[in-house]
Amino acid sequence: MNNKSSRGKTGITEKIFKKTIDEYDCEIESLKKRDDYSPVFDYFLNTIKISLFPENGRKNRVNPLAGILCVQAPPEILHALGVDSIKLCSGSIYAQRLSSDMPVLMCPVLKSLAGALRFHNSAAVSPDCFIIPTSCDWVVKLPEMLNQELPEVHFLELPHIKENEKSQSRWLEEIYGLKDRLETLSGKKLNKRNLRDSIRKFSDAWAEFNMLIEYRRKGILPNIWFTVIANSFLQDDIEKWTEHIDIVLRKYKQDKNESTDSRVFLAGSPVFFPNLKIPLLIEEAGMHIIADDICTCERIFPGAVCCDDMTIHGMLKALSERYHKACICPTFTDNERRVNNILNTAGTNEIKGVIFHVLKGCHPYDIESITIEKKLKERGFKFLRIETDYTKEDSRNILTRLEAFKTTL
Amino acid sequence: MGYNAGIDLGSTAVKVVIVENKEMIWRQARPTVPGQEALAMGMLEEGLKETRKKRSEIEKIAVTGYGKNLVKEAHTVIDELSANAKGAFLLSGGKARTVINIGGQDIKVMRFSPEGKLTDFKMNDKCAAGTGRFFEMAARILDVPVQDFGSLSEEAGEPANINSTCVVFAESEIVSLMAGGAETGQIIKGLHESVARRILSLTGSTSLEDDIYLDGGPANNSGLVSAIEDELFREVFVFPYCQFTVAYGAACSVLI
Amino acid sequence: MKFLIEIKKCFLSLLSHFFLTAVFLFQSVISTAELNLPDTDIQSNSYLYFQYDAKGKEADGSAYQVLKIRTNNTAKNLSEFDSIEAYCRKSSRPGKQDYMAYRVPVEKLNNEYYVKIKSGNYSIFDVYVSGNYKNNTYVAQTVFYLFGDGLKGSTGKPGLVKLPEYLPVFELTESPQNYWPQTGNEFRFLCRVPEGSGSIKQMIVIIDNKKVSRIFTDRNGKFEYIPAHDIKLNKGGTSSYKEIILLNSINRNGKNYTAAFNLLVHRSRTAFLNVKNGAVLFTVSIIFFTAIVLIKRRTFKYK
Amino acid sequence: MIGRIRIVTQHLMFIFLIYGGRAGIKLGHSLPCFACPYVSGCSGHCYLMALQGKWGFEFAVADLFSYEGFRVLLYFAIFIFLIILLSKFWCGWICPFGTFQDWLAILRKKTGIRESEFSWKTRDGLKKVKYVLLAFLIIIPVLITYAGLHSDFSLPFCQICPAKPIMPLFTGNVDHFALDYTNVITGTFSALSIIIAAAIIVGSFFKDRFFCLFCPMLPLIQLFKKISLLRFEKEADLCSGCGNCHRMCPVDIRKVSDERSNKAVMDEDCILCMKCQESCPEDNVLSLKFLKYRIFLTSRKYFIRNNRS
Repeated sequence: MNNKSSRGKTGITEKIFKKTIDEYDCEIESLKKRDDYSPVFDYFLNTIKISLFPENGRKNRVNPLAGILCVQAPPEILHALGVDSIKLCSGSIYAQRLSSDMPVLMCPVLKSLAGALRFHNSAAVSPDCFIIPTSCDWVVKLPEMLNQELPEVHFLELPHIKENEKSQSRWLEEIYGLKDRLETLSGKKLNKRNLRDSIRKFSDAWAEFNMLIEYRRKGILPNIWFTVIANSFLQDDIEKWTEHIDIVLRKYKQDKNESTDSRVFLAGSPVFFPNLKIPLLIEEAGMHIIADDICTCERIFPGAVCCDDMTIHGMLKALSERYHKACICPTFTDNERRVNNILNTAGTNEIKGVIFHVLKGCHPYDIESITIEKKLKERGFKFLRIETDYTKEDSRNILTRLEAFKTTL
Repeated sequence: MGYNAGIDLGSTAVKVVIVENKEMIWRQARPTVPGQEALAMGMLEEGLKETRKKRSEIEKIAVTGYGKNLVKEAHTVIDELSANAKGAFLLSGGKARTVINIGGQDIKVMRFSPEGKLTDFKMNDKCAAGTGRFFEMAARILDVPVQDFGSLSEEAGEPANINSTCVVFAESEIVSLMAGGAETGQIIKGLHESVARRILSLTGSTSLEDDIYLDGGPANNSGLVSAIEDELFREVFVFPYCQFTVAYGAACSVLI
Repeated sequence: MKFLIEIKKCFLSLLSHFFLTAVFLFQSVISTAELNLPDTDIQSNSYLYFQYDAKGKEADGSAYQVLKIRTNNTAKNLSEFDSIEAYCRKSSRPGKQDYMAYRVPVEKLNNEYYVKIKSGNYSIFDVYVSGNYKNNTYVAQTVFYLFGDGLKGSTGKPGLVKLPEYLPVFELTESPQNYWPQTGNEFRFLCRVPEGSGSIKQMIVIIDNKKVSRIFTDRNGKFEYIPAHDIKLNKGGTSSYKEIILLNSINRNGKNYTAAFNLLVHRSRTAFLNVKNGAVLFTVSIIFFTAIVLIKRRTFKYK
Repeated sequence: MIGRIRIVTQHLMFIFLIYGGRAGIKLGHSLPCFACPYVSGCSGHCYLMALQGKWGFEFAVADLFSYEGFRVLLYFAIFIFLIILLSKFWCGWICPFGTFQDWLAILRKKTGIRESEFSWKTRDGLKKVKYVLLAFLIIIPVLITYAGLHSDFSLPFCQICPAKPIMPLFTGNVDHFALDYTNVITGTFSALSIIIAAAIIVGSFFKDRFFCLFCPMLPLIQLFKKISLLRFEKEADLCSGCGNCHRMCPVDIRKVSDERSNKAVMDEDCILCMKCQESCPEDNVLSLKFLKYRIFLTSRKYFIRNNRS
């Protein structure tokens, strides 16, 4: 498997890699044992593993592969240029072992990712390019911490102010930069037709995904499967993903609304497979996650790109605005709309409580939890902040809190 | 009128109470051991014997605490925080709005509505700093029983300066303080202050509503109570049987 | 090649546009050179004519026009005339006329005689005034439009009378602009004279009390008159006008009949339009602005 | 969906207003849109002409309490009534000159040329131009009447309005493209008119609704926004700020996307084309109401249906 790094290191890497695969398989197995499991989810459970085997992502394909982190980089451009993508998030505890040389207080997502990238680095095939918007400090310093082990990182400098002309055109510049980078990577030229088609495909995917969100809102689709489907976004071909969502939708079409009580909103740091600790504990405590604003779940992609000016510039501008202006990642200076989103979603879906998930070391979310707590409590919502990481030792403690939280609803 | 039993399977102690119409007629606490559900049931049998009641007279058994799902005989399983709120509210005669529970592994700060319903709470993470465990550790190093902590700290003068609330770090700090010739009482006083600070950091002194009640095993420690009072700038009340509030609350939750 | 030359010509004339318009200001006489025809008996005669005076709108929305009655000969006072009578005919358009008319009062103020025509709706008026002086009969005539748009459409049906037969009248048979007579327009007249007076073969054009030219009838017995463009009118505003008096005279039974028709003309609206130059200017502007947009428009720079 | 209804309406109104007079339709002189009176056989006139001339301030001051004054007020009242009834619908759905500009924009899209953009500062600066024009078209007629300004300055706005040369083209009349050598004033005005027409044609080709950025009718309509039966409102709390609406807006109104608290987002430049509503992917954010009846409310469902490939 490895021809790049030295032998001794390989041994450990390989062992940890196997452990990680086991971790994924274990989680998949336990999900398959659930009562609400259905074979329609198999596709998503399988694709979710692709990030471990980037080479699987382009089996029988000649397309270049790009790893993509965070939700601000428009995958439409990748797709238009025929670049395959994998989502770089990682929820593996074992992968963190490979990054134990990094700061202790590092955000678990990035720590896990750093480990996983070391698998990639030693894998036969690794992504040709990493596309990383500078959404937080950990992300910015990641390649440095990885000691240039990454082949090629393309940063997109994310302007932290949204509603200002300078930053918008700054971000557009970054999108143009991404386009140029991907054009050299793929050897193709972005043209009107392929970009338009790509935008349409993602719009369609968003439309289907949106139905999925609706089903979850109604309590038809269990949250955990929604999370799995959302997590598998961009791991495989977008059209296939859309098709399989359609299959899921058809399965649940006949189901009637379940009037669920203890409906909660899950906000905060990313939840990524196989770290489904928080959603599973919430479920165990007898609550139902009806909505979330997590960037690996509901917010996985903004979709809904539309533009009047169908030139390349027009479409790139539309993409740049759509992925920047409405993004409610806490990295932005003014994020009032994030609170508004929670308030509105909770208000229209009979949600009384908001659980705010903070991954230890995930500073933007940590910082924002304070203001959000204040604002939500003002409006009479119950709020529970849970700060945790990928380890499972605190499960009992969290469960105690969740159970008590349920009684307060 | 029947009787109810409340069992609190805590991390350091198992507490069992028998309640007759909101009246705690029997209580007992034992350290947690493996097989705590059997221990708890044994304790209940003991209690029945002492109060000369029959098992059939117990209408309901309510269980709470970390091990709450282990007891098969349980009629009701209730979470610790709700049980605690209930218990504290009833014991304070409906006066309490805020309760600080210092347990074996965690510190919980609860606030409840005038009707005694839990509205909001804070709880520490997996770190056991400032909990019962912390005092147990200190007792072991200082070779003084935990029960004496209160009186010792009251007699002491200036508190020793202890910066760390972490069980691991505080241990080495205590050792070095002892080596430096500090009196045991001073060290204990210092420990109390550091724990009080830890509690404060969890709650934020301003967000607490009067009246503040303290419960959980360590609340028996008068030194700790006064340290907390100093830190919060407010009077803090302690329930007479502060260790049993949760078990009592669980038992009472069945009543209403 | 020819096309190119044409374009070039257009372009040059376009460039000279502002120059030319400036020159207009200083030109005093271009087209209306006075014709110094020898005086004839007609001109030496006195005549009665209308002079357009105040025009406006009443508060009720009806329009009015005041016409002063003047004589060319200042020596002859109008008060010496007997039986000054004014008639008015309303007709829908030129050429469709009957001889029924109604009397309008001749008013007198400060030794000035005038008639005031009022209309509550949109109408054409033929106004006549006749006066006798010794052996001579003088007729003044004019045609104008009133754009009344008032509450009262018309003030009932006036008692119609037949125009006195002896009146020689001008009949404007063809006028290209139906309400806005302009210089450069072609006006055709028919002169009707009282029975047995023979026919009128010529008339005289008088502008500013000076004889300008003499017009003869054509084969159909019509007079054709094209008022020349006038730089003064051009420089004036849209509503500036000039009055041209057309005069004819006949002798019948030893009596002189003199008729003066007052033709009010505005400056020409179309004579000075140049679509070709406009089109060139337009094309040049289009090219110019397109170039500006293409050069100056914000290009998104990324490099 | 709405876009299609709008295009059909625009074309019907175009035909109706340009050729309707030939079928004997007379809508009067108070239309709040660019139905140019210079088009022979048009069925109604732009109010700006009445305002500058016969039924405008010039006469209103003199004879306000007469029948003539009454007519001035009547035409003004009809104008207000039409605005109250349809507000900016006149601009986005009826105005034939607007439709003409939309054709140019369609032409641009067909040729694949990108739309021009203004910087925010420039765009905000342009807003003032229409007030300057409005001031001129009110002041000059008054100056003619009371200060002896040359009467060739009459109808100053019509004389430079790009609709005057362009709209009569649809009835085969090219006269207004002529240079008028009558005198310096007419010459200058006619040259200006041709140059402005060219500028607006080029402008509207490269930028949606370019003339609407300067149109003095807009502030007049805006005056009656408060009493108009049509309401365009934004529920700012529900807005995700995605910017679709701003991008789709032909007149680049930023407020509709960036407004965070105020309900009233119908900017003076708004032409009620409803493109922002069509492009809004969030539920219930932008609503258009007639009295209390809702004409259109944004919804995600509509957005998805409208954008399905």
